[in-house]
Amino acid sequence: MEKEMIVNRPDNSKMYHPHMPTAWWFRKWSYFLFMLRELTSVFIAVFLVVYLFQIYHITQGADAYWEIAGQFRSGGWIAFHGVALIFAIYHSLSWFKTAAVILTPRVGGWMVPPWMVVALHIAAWLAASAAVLMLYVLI
Amino acid sequence: MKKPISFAPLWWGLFAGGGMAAAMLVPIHIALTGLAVPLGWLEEPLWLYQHWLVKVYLAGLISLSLFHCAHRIYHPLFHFAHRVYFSLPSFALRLIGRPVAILVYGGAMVGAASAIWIMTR
Amino acid sequence: MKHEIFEHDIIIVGAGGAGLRAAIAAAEHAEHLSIALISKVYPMRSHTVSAEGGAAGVMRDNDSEDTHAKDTIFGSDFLADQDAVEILVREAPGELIQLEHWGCPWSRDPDGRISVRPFGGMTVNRTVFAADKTGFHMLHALFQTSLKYDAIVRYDECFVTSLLTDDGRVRGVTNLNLYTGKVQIVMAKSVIICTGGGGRAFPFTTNAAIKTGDGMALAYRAGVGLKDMEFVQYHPTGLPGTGILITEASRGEGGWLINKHGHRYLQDYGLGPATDTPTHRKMELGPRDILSRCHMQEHQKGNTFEGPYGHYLHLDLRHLGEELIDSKLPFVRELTRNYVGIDPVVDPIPVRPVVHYMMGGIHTDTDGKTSLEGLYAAGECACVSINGANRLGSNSLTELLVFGARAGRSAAEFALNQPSPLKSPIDLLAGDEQKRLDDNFLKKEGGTEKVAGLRQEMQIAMEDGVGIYRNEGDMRKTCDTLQSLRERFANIRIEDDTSIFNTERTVALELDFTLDVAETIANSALQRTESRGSHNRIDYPERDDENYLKHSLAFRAPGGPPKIEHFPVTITRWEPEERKY
Amino acid sequence: MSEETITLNVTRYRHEKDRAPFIQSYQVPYREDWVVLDALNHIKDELDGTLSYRWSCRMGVCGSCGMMVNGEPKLTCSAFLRDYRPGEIRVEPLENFPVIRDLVIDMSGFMDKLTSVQPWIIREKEKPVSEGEYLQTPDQLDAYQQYSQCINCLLCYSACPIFGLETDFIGPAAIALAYRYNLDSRDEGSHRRNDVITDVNGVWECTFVGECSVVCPKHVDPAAAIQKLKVETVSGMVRGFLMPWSRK
Repeated sequence: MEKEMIVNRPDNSKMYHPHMPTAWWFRKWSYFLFMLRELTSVFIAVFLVVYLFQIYHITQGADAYWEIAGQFRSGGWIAFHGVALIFAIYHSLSWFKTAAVILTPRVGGWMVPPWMVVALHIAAWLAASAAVLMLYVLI
Repeated sequence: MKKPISFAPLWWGLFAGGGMAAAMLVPIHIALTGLAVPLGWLEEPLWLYQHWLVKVYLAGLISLSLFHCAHRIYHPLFHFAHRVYFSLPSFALRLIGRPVAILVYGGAMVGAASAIWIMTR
Repeated sequence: MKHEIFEHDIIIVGAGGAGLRAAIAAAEHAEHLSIALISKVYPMRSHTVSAEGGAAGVMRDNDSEDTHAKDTIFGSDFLADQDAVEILVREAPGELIQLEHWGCPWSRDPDGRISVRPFGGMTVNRTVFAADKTGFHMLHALFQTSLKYDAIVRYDECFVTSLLTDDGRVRGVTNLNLYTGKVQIVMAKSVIICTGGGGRAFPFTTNAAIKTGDGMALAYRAGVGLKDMEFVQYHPTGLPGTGILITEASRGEGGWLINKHGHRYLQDYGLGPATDTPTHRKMELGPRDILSRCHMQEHQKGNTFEGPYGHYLHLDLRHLGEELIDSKLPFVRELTRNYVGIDPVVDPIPVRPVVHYMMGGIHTDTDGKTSLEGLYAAGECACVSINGANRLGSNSLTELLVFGARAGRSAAEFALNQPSPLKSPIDLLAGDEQKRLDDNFLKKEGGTEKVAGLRQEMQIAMEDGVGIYRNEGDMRKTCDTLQSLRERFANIRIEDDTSIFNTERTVALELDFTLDVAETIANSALQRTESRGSHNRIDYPERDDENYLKHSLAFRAPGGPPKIEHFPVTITRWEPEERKY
Repeated sequence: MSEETITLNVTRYRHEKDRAPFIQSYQVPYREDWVVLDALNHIKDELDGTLSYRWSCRMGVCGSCGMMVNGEPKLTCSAFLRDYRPGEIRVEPLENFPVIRDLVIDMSGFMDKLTSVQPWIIREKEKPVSEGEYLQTPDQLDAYQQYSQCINCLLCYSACPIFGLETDFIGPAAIALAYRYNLDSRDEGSHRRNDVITDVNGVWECTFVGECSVVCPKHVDPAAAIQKLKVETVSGMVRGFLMPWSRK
């Protein structure tokens, strides 16, 4: 057992213990943005499950795919994907920003500035997106 | 005394990997599959899905991203929402935390498994 | 009422640099000693944190212990005890390296060795530093290292109100636990006081709010003499108004002092020639007492600027360039940007002399031992003395290491050879002390004197009487004012009657201590009819070795001003000579 | 000179008298060069001696005077009145901590956490002082220097919602300090520290809100320290899995 190194402590029962308010993430803009960032995962998860559902049908054959493809033309699904896309883009941008905090590469003695790390990520992102788009357009 | 092995780094590693994959690739897939195709601007290149490389790519992207989402849903959303809305003391949180974790990460595992199953059929 | 009683082998009052160093030294000296570290603030809040420039020690082949000793003694105007100085210079390098081993992030040369920089009054580059946050890094390294010793037990935020003495020796302390407002008794075989100085006796000071001379007053009240209290160091470069310190390292790195005509005025006072690059012991690298006096003379000549907080001169760092300022003096830039709204890269910094350090303090021998058996002291609150009449910059951080460690070891050795203290009459003592604190310092609505008002009157009296230049008439007036403030203090008004973290009470207790310290300063100064180091008398402008190559010692005399005695300075190898730079 | 004033709304709480904290308003003189701490000192000296708060160095290095100023954690010795004028200023104790009294919070929990991460140099074998210093190049110093600037003011804990919800979380400052020693070329104790900071209540609690680094008055980046520790732990685990022989 470790020895107690601090003799005097304030008495717990004689202090005021504050509580986090329910709506703490509305108190600061930065907290709200944080919660939005975490919320992106819900939209991405739903999209992934839907996409997996579509892929399942595609792998069953073209007929199976056409059977379910129609329902995704509904306004509801279009709206969902529109919102999901906005959230997904927000996820990408915020993710690159956080990545720049973790990845601090050095070239020789020179530290690559964070904005450049973000810029490199965005470049890679655009390239990857373009590559996927190519598959749809060219092939 | 030997400490029980912590799975936290594993979940976090999958979360981080999935986060990067999702950041790089999910927006374009939403834009294409969710918007461009239904709106009739483009067509789903169905035959491409038969290619093994595409299958590996999609299985990887979807499973990793699902782990990312599971982590983000479990940690902040679950964690905060429960603590705040029901004012649960931390021991109670720990108590229900485990089943919820099993549910969320388990869900991701089922998702990943089905992705792999679908692609390998 | 029952009072808590704790028992340890050693008590250390004050957890700044000296206290922490003493605690670690005691913990390493012998196993199974229990060491209580008591402080009115959390250790990392201690004022060591504000030291900026560095710590001196012989680190290089071009340097020698003799040169360091000579510089120190010369700078002290020959009032330092030379045996103590020899110990300081001998043990300094080891202490600095020890601190390096404990993780202190000293600034480094490209080859990985600890860097050294020039400092005022030193003939060689021998000041070890951690950018310009040396004290901050030293304090945190010491504190964090102290955490690994189980023997060190902390009493954080406890205000020591008195020493318990019995039969001619110290038995422990009474402790006001700020969280409860209750008096605790902490008993031990030896006690080390490491509470720092009392710069808050003055209006303009680099010192933090906590530096109220508590430990000096504790010892003084227990009958121990306070040595050389008349020697108060003004730092030539504080910010006007706040008194925030702009480190001497800014001059060590090449900064210039200029007056309102853009002239490097120090060359007019025999400190020239004015070279572009810093020269040891010349110009801006002269000792602090002389530089502060030059400022006052410039003021008399009308060569200073006038601002909302009085006269000031310029410290010019612009020619050093942004890169050097950011690497060696980042804190200076941070402070001036935050508190004066100027950037030293493009603007000169307004500076004036401000009270910085007390050379005097609790009279100890070279082991930190006082005249009261079992009582030790180290750091600024003690006077060994290595600083004499004027301290050289960067010797104080070294002093707290060397003599903190020595006091820790000797207090530990003393404790090992003592039987456990008797505690029978102690609970009664605790009751008495609680009654004194409650009667005199809690809810005194009948009182009429404001603590803050008395404090301000004291500070003004100190500045008027025992500032940079002194004379008999003004000093007498200050002594009288202090005497009457002491009387008026009995009639203070305190509105707060709660016990949990009652800072109205602690502020009053602090002023009670500071008044004692202020009285010893003014009365010691009055009796020294010569000028030496920081003690400069217009009516006695010359140094008088015949009569005053002596330490003064102030003892408490009930009901009146302190009684001042004298005893000779220890001289080993350096005969007094005229002090010229 | 006309006496311009500014209103300070200060949280008061005295356990012996008050059931809950309440706000007390004070009118203090407005000065261009005053900080919030100067205004509090004016209240204590001239208006109401019963107000309690911690302060000491008034130059931003002792770390005592952290409080919430208009909802933001600040060192009150470097928060200027002029930045809040002409509005009123709300001064509250640091958020997420129990309040001992008025503006004084309980930081003993932090002190325990600080001790738990073993913030001191750990060596397999100590080098005797007589053999001189450990050599450390300026680059090696630079690697950890930023993380050694923490003054333990606790603003980061006050900004961290995770700590607000989970008070057992070791938290930004303590983890950043552990990381500082891990990065120190003289240290050999990172595995011992990592046992603590990558355990429950350690880095995994953090969901990277990032506010700790935003509010830090000394530009330490605890958020980066925590994320980097996560990456290091994961890559260490992967390495251990792929190359079991490399494990200690």
